[in-house]
Amino acid sequence: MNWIIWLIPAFPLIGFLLNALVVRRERAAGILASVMVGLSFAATIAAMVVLEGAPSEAKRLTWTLWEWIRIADFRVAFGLLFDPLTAVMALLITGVGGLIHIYSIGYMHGDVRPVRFFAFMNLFVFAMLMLVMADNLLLLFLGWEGVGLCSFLLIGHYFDRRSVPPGINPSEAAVKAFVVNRVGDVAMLAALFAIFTNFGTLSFYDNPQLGISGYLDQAIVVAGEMVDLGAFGQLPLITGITLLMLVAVTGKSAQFPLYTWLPDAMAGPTPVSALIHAATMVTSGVYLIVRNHTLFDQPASAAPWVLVIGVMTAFIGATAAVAQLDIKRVLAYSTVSQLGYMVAAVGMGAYVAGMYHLLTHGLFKALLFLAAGSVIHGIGNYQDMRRMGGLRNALPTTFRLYFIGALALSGIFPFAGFWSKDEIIAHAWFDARSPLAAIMLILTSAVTAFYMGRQIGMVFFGRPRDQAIHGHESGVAMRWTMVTLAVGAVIGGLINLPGLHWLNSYLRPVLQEPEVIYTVGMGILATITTLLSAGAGYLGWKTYACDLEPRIRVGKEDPLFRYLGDLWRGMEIGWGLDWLYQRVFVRPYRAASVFLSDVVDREAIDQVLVDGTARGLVRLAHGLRALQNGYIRTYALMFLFGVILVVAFFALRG
Amino acid sequence: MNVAPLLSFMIWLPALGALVVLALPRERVAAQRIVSMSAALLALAAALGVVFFFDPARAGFQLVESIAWIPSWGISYTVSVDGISLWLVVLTAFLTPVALAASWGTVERQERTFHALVLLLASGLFGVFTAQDMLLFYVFFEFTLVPTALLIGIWGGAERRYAAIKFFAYTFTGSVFLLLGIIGLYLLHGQATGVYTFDIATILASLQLGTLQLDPAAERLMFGLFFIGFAVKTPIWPFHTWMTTAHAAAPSSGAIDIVGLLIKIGAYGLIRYTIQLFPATAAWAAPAISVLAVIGILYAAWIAYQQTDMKRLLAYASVSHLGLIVLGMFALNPQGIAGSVAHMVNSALTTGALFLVVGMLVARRGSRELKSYGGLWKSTPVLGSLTLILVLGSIGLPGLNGFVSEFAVLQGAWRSPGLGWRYALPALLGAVLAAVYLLHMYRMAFLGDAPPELAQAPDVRPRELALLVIMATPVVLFGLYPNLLFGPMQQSATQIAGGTLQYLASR
Amino acid sequence: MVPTSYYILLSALLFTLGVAGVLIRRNALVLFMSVELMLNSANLALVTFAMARQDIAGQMVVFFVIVVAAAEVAVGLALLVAIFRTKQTTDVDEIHSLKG
Amino acid sequence: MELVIFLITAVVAIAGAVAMLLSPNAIHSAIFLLINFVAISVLYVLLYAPFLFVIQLIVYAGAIIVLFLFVVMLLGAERAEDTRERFAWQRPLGVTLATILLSLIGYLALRNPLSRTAVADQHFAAPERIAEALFTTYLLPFEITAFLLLAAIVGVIVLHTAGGRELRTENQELRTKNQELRTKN
Amino acid sequence: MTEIVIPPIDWRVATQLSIVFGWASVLLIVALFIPRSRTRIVGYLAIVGTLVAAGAGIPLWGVNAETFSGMLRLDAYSLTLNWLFLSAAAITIVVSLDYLPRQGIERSEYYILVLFATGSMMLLAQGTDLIILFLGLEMLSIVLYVLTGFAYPRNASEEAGMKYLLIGAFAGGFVVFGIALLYGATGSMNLRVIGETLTRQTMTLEERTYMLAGSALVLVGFGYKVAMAPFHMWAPDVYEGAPTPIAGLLSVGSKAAGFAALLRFLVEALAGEWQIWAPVLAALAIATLAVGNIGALTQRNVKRMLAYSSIGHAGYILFGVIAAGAPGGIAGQRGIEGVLLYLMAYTFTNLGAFGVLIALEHRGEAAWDMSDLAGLWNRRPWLAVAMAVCMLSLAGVPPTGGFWGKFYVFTAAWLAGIGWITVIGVVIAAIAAFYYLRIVAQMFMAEPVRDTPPPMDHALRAGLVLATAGVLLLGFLPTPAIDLVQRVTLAAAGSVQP
Repeated sequence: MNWIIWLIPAFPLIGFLLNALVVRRERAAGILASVMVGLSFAATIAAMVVLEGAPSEAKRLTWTLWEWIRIADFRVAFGLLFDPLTAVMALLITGVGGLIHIYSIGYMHGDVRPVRFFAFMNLFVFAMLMLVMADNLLLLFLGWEGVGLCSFLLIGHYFDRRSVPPGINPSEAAVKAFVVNRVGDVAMLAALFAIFTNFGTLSFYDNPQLGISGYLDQAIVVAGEMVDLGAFGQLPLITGITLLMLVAVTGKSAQFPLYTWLPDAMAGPTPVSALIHAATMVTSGVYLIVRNHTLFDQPASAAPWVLVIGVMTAFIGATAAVAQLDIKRVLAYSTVSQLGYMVAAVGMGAYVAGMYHLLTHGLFKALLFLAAGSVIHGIGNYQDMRRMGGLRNALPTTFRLYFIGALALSGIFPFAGFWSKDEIIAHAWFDARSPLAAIMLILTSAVTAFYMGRQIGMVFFGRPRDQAIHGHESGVAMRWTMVTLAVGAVIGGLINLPGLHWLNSYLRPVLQEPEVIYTVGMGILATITTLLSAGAGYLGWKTYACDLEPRIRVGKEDPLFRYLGDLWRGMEIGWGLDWLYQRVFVRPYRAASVFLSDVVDREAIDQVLVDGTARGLVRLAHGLRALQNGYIRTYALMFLFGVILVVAFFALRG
Repeated sequence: MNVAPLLSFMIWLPALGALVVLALPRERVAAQRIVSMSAALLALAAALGVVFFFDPARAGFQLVESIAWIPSWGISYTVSVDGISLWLVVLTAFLTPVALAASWGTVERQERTFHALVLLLASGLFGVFTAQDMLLFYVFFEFTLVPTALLIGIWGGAERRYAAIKFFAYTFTGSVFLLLGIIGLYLLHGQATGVYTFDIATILASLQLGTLQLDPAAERLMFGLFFIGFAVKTPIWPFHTWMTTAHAAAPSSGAIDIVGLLIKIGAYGLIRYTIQLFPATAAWAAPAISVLAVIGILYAAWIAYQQTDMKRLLAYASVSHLGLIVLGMFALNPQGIAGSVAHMVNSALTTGALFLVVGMLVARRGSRELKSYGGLWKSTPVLGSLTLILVLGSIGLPGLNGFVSEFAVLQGAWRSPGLGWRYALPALLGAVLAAVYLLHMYRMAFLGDAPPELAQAPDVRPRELALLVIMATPVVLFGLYPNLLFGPMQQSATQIAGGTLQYLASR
Repeated sequence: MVPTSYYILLSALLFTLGVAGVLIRRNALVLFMSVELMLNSANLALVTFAMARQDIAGQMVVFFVIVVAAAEVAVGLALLVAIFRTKQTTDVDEIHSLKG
Repeated sequence: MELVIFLITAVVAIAGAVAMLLSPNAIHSAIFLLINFVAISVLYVLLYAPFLFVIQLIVYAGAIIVLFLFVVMLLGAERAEDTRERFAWQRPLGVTLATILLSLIGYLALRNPLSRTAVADQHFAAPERIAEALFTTYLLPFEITAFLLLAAIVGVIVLHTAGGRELRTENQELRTKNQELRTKN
Repeated sequence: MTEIVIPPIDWRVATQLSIVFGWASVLLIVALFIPRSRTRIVGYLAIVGTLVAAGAGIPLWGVNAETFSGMLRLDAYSLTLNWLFLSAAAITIVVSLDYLPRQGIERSEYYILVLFATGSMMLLAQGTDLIILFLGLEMLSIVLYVLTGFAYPRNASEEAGMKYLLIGAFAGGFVVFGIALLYGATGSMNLRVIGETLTRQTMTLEERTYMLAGSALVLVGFGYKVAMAPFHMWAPDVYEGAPTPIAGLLSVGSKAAGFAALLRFLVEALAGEWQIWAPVLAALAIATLAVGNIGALTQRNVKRMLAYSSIGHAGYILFGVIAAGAPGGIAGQRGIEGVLLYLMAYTFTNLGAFGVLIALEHRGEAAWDMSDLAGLWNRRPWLAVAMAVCMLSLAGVPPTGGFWGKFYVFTAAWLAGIGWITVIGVVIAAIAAFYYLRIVAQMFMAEPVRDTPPPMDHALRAGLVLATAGVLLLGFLPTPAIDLVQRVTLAAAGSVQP
């Protein structure tokens, strides 16, 4: 029954091909796409059932489709792998993905290019599934880049618009997403090269079908190897590889300092943001680290750096989210921040916790995005929160669902976010012995609650600020998908509830992580955290829904600007990394390109060296022709000159 | 096993077709098209026959045909294929009918001559890729200059005459050194063994058996002479300006041949001669050459971004690809060499097809300036999608052809003891830059809002669709099943790489 | 007895004078004369060597040289006359339209 | 005695050559050249070349110089050149190069390998010997000179009868056309 | 009165010479009986003469004999060259048949003079005595002076004739002086005897100095004939001014003859002094290459460009000449072969190129500006193709005859141990390709400036086909030509049997 696993990615691929080549009508496309993802979901369940039957020592299903690349000793299989880790991811992808597809049927109704949209959505699901199901790094990379491509395509869905709210050029944002991702991808490739060079394989585990051995089991073998960095001394090989992977993660999972593409990615349709830029694609970095955890478990690995990056990202993202005025941008920065949690978790070795948060976040962030989409959809495609206000009456269901999502995100007991986030914080405090990280994460949690409170206050409370906006509730398909997700957001914590540790045990074949022993200290920590969050959330709501509400107007500064000043500005532009990159990379790159093209290439190499040689010869030719002046006596003079030289040489040598 | 003079058939058929086409009356365009296309297709059939009879399990030259040409000089007409040349031959056979079909309706004057020149060029290229006699190789190598220069000069764009002459003079300058190298090797071999021959297989055997032992200085001199010739032809940075000029001026349908094939003969020569014949020196020179290659990758990619002329942009893209190709072969391991050859094929396919796209765009708008375009994906969705596949293939998206060869090349470079990550890592940055310039181009032309002139631009016509699909099919196919490409070249690449192993091991 | 060197020296001197004539004079006629002077001095050297070697060959060559010189002068003067008809000059500096 | 004759003749020959060189009048030049030729013919006698002595006088002094004089007078070109020099460097450079040449050949002359020995056979180049050589050993060159003279005669005839007025006018047109073309490009 | 006994003469040696000179003399008389309007008949008869002479050479293949007191030799070397001269002459006459009446300068003497010139060239190839070489040189010169000035009273033609004559006479003076010195040193003018004297090494230092100085001066004489720098300066002016077919003949026949004599002189007489003359010739070869090709670079006048190019080619042929003298085995042999093969390819190519120029020339109108060639492909495609083939051959692009010539001389030079010179050679070849290609570009890529060229005569067409076919045949199937030249040997100094 192992073959069943290739059905999982096959369905979305078929959906993509049919939608791309055959289907022409919106409804058919939407239904086809949803059905295909649904079938994929079903196949995942089936595969999980099959997986249960596998022996516990090697709890994985593999299926090699064909040998992908073979050059001498370099061999890579086009092979699929299905183990508990994959299963969890695939479930999230197909499950949440399926819901979002269904939601999109309603959301994308009347869109300019719905068929193309659904085709690309299916392609994305396929690519994402390839990412998590690959049995080797190269195939994983296929998915890795594939999701980047789909992200590019879907962000650029409105490619013919010059600007979508909030003032983003979709085609530019799409290119930016792809290019920034590429930076990470390149590091990933480098990691691949290093791994193959040192392990001689790219397979995670032994592939019996082709006789390729796996590298994850050999991690310990190369633990002591060093890479010569010349003037910079030496670097342990493992450090190098894991560092490169970390860079890859920062790109794909929108970590500091490469997160800048994610806020701009909000130029895509909202379901895209929900699926790709919240629930799935951006989590692939976390998956990558978890998959390669044996490398990160080595003493010399870059895991501490992972933690640092994660914590920084969590904090930076959260603070930036505070200052956003666009409903989706808040969520985008929030995603950055939450991804930071996950990365921090895997950075300190709490892989299950990371995965746990990945799953719950997938549920509630998807919910939030969809609800935000519902808001946007409901008020006629406005995204500026300053134009909203008081929408809880017009969009009651959406408001409730949004509120659930916000509570989950803020980590309020007993919503899903509470459990997963607190597990990370607890891990940081007790196991990783990193109180600084824990404090930062707690602080971030408070900030998270604050901006969610702020957002809810701004959007749903207060008075309607724009008379032109009349909200209406979304259709059935959209509403019920949101409800389904909301259920998940509420009870999602169950999957790894303290004491039950379902996820922990399910992932045990992959992650031999001890179950967390809960202590009183943990309870205290959780209580403090939750109280802090609740307080901050209330503060946010209070500030924006009541106290300062009259000051919120389009064209006016945000109320908090008065207190925070330039700091606010910094937060508003996502701590200015875009600004910095513009100056440090983009503009110099362009300027250098102009310089290289016009000065170096055209002038120096082509004009001076190449054509210059020709011109020099021409000048020489003119000189020569001047000598050829037409006067016989000059010719005779030259002649005599030659005679003297020849005779002198002959006579004097002889 | 020599079934029939399949290779000779393949080489000379296009030339014959060219003569027939020229003999046809000027007005009978349809007949000219039929004749030229059938010659090209027959050559393609012959090439496929070659593939059929080729035994991928063997390393050496296969399907050898040999006739004495100038016996007193040891010059013979010897043609054969090995794993390295096989796909380049097929590529030539594949692109020739495409180039011909692409010219239908776009070449306005002297169509007869155009067909004849394309066919002559095809003959020359077949000859280059199959000749296993150094002098025969040189004859074909130089012969390709003539039709190419004429193609550029007669049907090219604004600077066509300048470009044609520059192309000819520049690459000719390079190849005269090649001639010297050939003569020198011939004489050294003759003096050492008493056998005066230009046959590569014989010389190779002598080198491997040690009957011909070159002292390092002589070997480096030979290597240098061969290298200069091929480096200019390839072109390796900084010898690339002829190419960007020529490509900018080339006609779209002619350009596909030039991009696709002509520049590959330099790279092919680098493998066949500099590396295969002088492995020790190749290993000695590999770091220096690789530096040039890496510079070329980054430099060209960087410049490409700034180009407003789509053809120039693609020309720089080609230069960048060629840097990768050269880096791969000088990794001197099977991955690098096989990847390098595969990248020749892949880059020819994607870049060539993109040139076709540019031709189609020009047909719609009459301009090659990127600024004149925009939003085309809306009005021409099929063209936009197919172009996107080609662009992505060129960027090196996994699952498409560019990736596998790029990966193989870089993997080869990374693990090569002579190069290592110091070379591969900067080269890898080229992948970012490639995404930057190609997506920039795609964005400028196909995304964004459309100028009013393009709002009603017609989508692909059946002929265009057929051309693009034909070009895009291998792009996907090779991406998913690259062993089709790598399979036959396995043995040859391993064998060639084996030559350097001894040297590297001793270091 | 006059040493052979004297003759050769004289021949060299006359030869040089002939050469100088070609270089510094502009009248085509005088140029021809200078060439004749060169040939004559060469002849002198030949005859001298013939004498020194007691060999007739040198003198035979002189004989042929004289014939050649005569033929050359004849053709040269014919050309000169032809040019004079169109150009009305024998100044070689006046004929320099072909150049570059 | 011989030396005296040699010296006098040599001085005359040199003087004749120099005068020919420097004389602005072509007729004078021809006369001075004649003097030089005669002086050389005297030297031929000293060098036991009686036949060449005669030939020198007849062909050079008689025929060639007369031809020169005839042409000079026919054309009236005795003062064809003005004294202005077009290139300032031509004459000094010419003289310098000539001087170098002279020193080179002079150096050779002084390293003369053939010291003069006593003449064993004063008639080694008697006219009959020459005649014999001419028809035996030197038969081929002799025949060749015949064709050479024939060719020269044909040439001279050609150069004096070809063309006509028609070509002459064309000649003018040709020049203007070329001129136009050059300026156009 | 002693009786003069004419020594026995081996007429085989002089067969071709006798036919050419005899036929020329006969034609002089025949021409008197042919009306002016039918002058072309003389041309046809002259062609017949060359063909007969060429045919007469066939049975002589393999003969290696001397006659006329060792002054004239017939061997494979001279026979090959004779054929070359005869074919050059035939093609020249063929392309002149139409040109002369079109230009209004048709006279029967023209064809006869071409025959005389051919005969003189053959003398240069066959002569083994400095006297013969001198006479051949001078006769060739005198005939060519006349032919150059043949378009009299055209200014250019006259001027060219005068320049050629003055420089030629000047050069002649040096040659005679050189012969005098050589004679003084060795006591002989026979090349073989000189060579033997050298090999015996019984020379005193003074004699050797004399010998070398004399050789230098003789070398200068040949150098002038082959337009070797710096004795080349007459060439561009003379080529431009001469009637176009004569420019063609000058560039191939006269040059080939000069090389024939130079090669024989250096190999048979001076092989022992290779160490001395090789560097000098190498330097001169480089100078020649540079001057010729760089001078041609900016010429808009195609005829003049071809003149400069022909100077440049002399440089390449010199590579072969240098190699030919190299001591020890194969290099020398390859050098001789290279020179011959190069000359063959070059002869056909240049005659073809000049032939195309002839086809373009209207009466009284110079048609050799670049613009005259513009768009020729559209006006006269076959002319353009012929010219392109010739240009590519001159540039040395395979598969044309010119390529094999270059290939041969480079190989020879490499074998002779002067490989470094070939590096300069190839660089300059690349520069040269530039201006040859400019012509091709003009013909194929530019829009026409001038109107259609004059209608083509059958004879001219035949001549062009002949020349172009020769170039291509030599390119695709060089084997027969290579086999031919490989049978040619020149005995180095002292080793030949009388």
